[in-house]
Amino acid sequence: MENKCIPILYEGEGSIIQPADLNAFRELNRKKNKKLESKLMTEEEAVDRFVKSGDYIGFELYGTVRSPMNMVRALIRSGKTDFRLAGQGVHEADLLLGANLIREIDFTYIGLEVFGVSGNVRRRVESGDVHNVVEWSNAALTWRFKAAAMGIPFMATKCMLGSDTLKRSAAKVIECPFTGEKLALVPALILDVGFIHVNRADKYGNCQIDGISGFAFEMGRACKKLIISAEEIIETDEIREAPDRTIIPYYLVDAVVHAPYASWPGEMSNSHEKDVDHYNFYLSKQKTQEGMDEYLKEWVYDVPNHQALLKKIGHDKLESLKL
Amino acid sequence: MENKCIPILYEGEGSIIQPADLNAFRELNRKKNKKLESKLMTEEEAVDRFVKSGDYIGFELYGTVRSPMNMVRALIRSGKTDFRLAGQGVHEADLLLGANLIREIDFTYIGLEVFGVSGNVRRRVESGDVHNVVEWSNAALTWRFKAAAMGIPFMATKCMLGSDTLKRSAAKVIECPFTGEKLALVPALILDVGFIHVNRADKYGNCQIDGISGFAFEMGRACKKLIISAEEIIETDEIREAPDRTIIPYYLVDAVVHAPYASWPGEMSNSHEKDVDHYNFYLSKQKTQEGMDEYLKEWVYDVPNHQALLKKIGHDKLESLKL
Amino acid sequence: MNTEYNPSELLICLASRVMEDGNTAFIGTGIPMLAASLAQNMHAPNLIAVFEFGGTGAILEKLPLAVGDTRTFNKALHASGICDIMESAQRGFIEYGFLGGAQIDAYGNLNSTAIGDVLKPKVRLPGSGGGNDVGSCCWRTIAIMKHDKRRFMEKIDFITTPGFISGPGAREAAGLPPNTGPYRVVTNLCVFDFDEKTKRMRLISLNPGVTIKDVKENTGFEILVADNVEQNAPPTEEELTILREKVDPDGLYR
Amino acid sequence: MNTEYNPSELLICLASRVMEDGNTAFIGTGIPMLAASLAQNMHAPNLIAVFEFGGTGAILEKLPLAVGDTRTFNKALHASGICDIMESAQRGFIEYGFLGGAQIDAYGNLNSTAIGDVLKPKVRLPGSGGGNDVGSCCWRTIAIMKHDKRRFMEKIDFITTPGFISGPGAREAAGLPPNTGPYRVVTNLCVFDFDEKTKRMRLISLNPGVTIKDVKENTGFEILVADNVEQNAPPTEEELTILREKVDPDGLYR
Repeated sequence: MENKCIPILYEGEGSIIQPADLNAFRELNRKKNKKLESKLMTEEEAVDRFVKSGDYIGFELYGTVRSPMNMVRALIRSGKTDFRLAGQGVHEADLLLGANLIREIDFTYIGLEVFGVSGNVRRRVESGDVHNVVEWSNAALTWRFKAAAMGIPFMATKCMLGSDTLKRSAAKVIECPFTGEKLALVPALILDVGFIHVNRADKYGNCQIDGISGFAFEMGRACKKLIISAEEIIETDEIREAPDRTIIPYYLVDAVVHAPYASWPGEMSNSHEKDVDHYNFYLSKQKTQEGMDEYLKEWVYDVPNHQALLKKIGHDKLESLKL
Repeated sequence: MENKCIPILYEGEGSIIQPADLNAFRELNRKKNKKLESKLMTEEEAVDRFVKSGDYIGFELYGTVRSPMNMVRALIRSGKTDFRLAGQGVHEADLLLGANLIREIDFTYIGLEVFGVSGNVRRRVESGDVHNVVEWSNAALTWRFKAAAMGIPFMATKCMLGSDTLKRSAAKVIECPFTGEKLALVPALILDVGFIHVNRADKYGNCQIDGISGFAFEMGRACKKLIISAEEIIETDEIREAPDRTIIPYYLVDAVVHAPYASWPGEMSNSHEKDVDHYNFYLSKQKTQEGMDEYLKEWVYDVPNHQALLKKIGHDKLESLKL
Repeated sequence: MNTEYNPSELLICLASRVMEDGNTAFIGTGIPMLAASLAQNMHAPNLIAVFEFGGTGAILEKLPLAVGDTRTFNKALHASGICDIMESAQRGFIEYGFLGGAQIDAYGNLNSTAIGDVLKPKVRLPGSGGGNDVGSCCWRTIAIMKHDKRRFMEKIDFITTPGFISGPGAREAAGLPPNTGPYRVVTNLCVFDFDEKTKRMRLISLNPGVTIKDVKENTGFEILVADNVEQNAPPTEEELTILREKVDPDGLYR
Repeated sequence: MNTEYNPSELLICLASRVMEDGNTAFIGTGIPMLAASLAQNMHAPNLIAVFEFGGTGAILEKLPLAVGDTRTFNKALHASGICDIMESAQRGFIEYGFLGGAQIDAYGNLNSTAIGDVLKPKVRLPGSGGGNDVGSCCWRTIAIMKHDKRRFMEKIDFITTPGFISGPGAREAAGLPPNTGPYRVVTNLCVFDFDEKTKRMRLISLNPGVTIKDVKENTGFEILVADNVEQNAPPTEEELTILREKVDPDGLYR
């Protein structure tokens, strides 16, 4: 047949921090244990077994909601470092940056929502501690997960066209071979380790989320290792009674951590409110590195684990946050 | 920048029966009524208002399960004809072919499941009454809906590569600009009219489906007009109590038809069993055109509407099918 | 009832008035949330609020504090996820989108990524988030901005979210969906629309007590001025009552 | 207990024996459903049955009659939709896939589309359905076939579902995922695997009472024969009992 081709009209100048090898991902998915075996363990054990320095990591959440902060704190305490990050985050990314554990970011949003710019983001990016930043929109980053979840190397979109976000991304603009329109292609993104906090899971890792589910479905299917933390552990019979409520099936999961109030000081839908007092305290501390260091010492490094943290927060406080 | 391009390695020989114009689809979606207004109507009214001869139509279902047969029967009685069909079907496609209303098919599967080849498919395709057949796999057809639902003109896949299915499709094989691997691109597919039967809906068209949901999510978002038929009509308050159960939100929907036993003689999850006696009767009739004509006369043309059909089936029979 | 109001309250009321009953609006954190809730309580009971992480058609009885909090799907019609929402926008389902940023230019382009060179930023900002997606895919975007010369600039440092880019035809040339783009800019001084011919910002109405001169002095680029510049009515007593007693009883925005 | 069995019962038992405990299998309509249910009741209680329209990990207490019926998600671990299933397969999650067809060639390519020229077919068949997807994406596919010369052909009329296509390297050259392809062909006469070097069908075991000559006479292409052709054990009494009393008490397959 004649020599046809699709013009590549533009290529973003950003690098692909974590290139996706879909055939290797297939092999890995093939080898994942499909047996119904308990994966219950502590935060520390999960980090110890499944995370290593230099990994490309990501957290699923919305703002401070449903955020696996327990895993973030365990990660910081573990001493592992030099992570590369899928940067759609708030408090969790802020802690990691404050502890200076991040070197490269696929950046879509890291800030403090209504409270604006984060001191940690500014310090780490402006100083070059984070030495590589590639820009994306929220949708683009999520579609990168979605492509990986679908087992394909890219997704097409109209987003980012005409912007400097595109210029600083690693997307490629093509002319559609069917319609002739311009499209940005965004490459699949496979995490080394993903962290998701859910409303409930069984010990094998079958997960339910109440209400909106953010990007849990997509990211849950785009991880080499997936660590689930759950507000509640339920029996598998309960999963089997309502299988249309399962959003992440067990075979995707490597560890299940039981962690009520995992999102603290953030909130958890249907479970507890944000701890506004503590969050305001945090906001005041993160303004300077000194303050941040003090915060990390008191609330992360000096607290051995999530149970100890809950004790430190105190029963009355936790009760008062309940929905 | 230098002149880069993505090689098109192969193009399927099939035609694009229904080319997708995503900008026109955007305009149409913009104009769709977002107000909460009742869309309750009969099968006949829905067909009269939203379907015209020559339309490209599609049905969401799995085999004889959750099939909007009420809409198919109304369509046949309406006298409208010359449809083009998204061909993932069983009994519903068979009736339409038996009545000789189909001219072109994007064909993935039309058969009688364990009962094999359909007499109607054979007669219509072998005679040329259906004058254009383009081949796809089930996944490819669903991903064509998914692309439309996402608002993008194509989806990439590894499916169909190396087969004659690819050759007789309208897919294009390219070399991935990120990984160099070969991929088939399948074009977005936007239905003129889609038909979906659901477990329950409110009068505005917010829909719930129990258990597996087939391709309802994707197809429901890939229709210019969407006709919902529902086993049960519920109050909107019930929708609002469990918004994570909504699979098709009202603003996608043009008509809501209340139709218990809509799938008869097929089955409906959580509601009723297949009418095996009638289905066997049907299987015997569809073998010849004469038999098929008799069947259509008795069970479609001579039955004015779905209520009359339920009366003809009989209360005792319907009760006996209940789950 | 104290009918004096602060700049936030004014912005909330102005943004609220743009919201249409029975239409869809993509709601971001902060002022758009208050505006949407106020609109539902005033003229637009059937405003379909769409939130980035999956909420569609919520009844905003309590003010959401974040785009993913439980209140964004309170008695909602649909609770899905970010893909469904962004894909619905890309498919053309969302009419209005609300945006903010650190810098804006005459074409409505917005910067929320970096001040200075993005590769060596003077100030690293929080990034696009869903902003670029809203600005790319919603039909009509409304920017809500504090009005000063360091924000309203002739040339912004980084286009995070495209407005009309470089003028007429530029969005289409870039491949963005036709007939989309900036619709209004609402500030503490005034409201702009965009000139049909040049696609540049055009003053159409002034907030109470503000003059055209005030606007020009606080804007870093040359603005167009409509033939008849209207006066924006101050927040009404009804608006303020609902805003303070129902929408934001805790006074987060006072 | 009657230990005589019909050809369907033999096929079901042979297919069942291939299924591995604690692994995933993509189950199509008919014999694979019975085989999966039998396997769950015999050696593979944790066989994860995956059904095209969304069921994963069901307990097959009652025999599903179609790939979308309620029984395909009976007490399942996950009930989603066809995209999730097909994408899981494309992502590499599904080990075994069961296939059927009207014609098969020595490389395990299958035809379920048309007899004769597809553009003017002598017999129009039901089409690919999910067959092509299973054959493209699952790691190891198992074809279940009636064995005769009109079905086992040197050249089939249409490759609906790719096997090894034209031989070694052909799947990879076409762009299909590496290390995938036909694994077994189970027939009423025998079981084939595929020769590592030529990727052609190779006889590895014979059903009770069948000779190599029988197989050759009923096969339209030259077959390879393993060094040690084994004998397939007939259905055991336990298999038959479970099959008849538990899996298929209504005798649909007797």
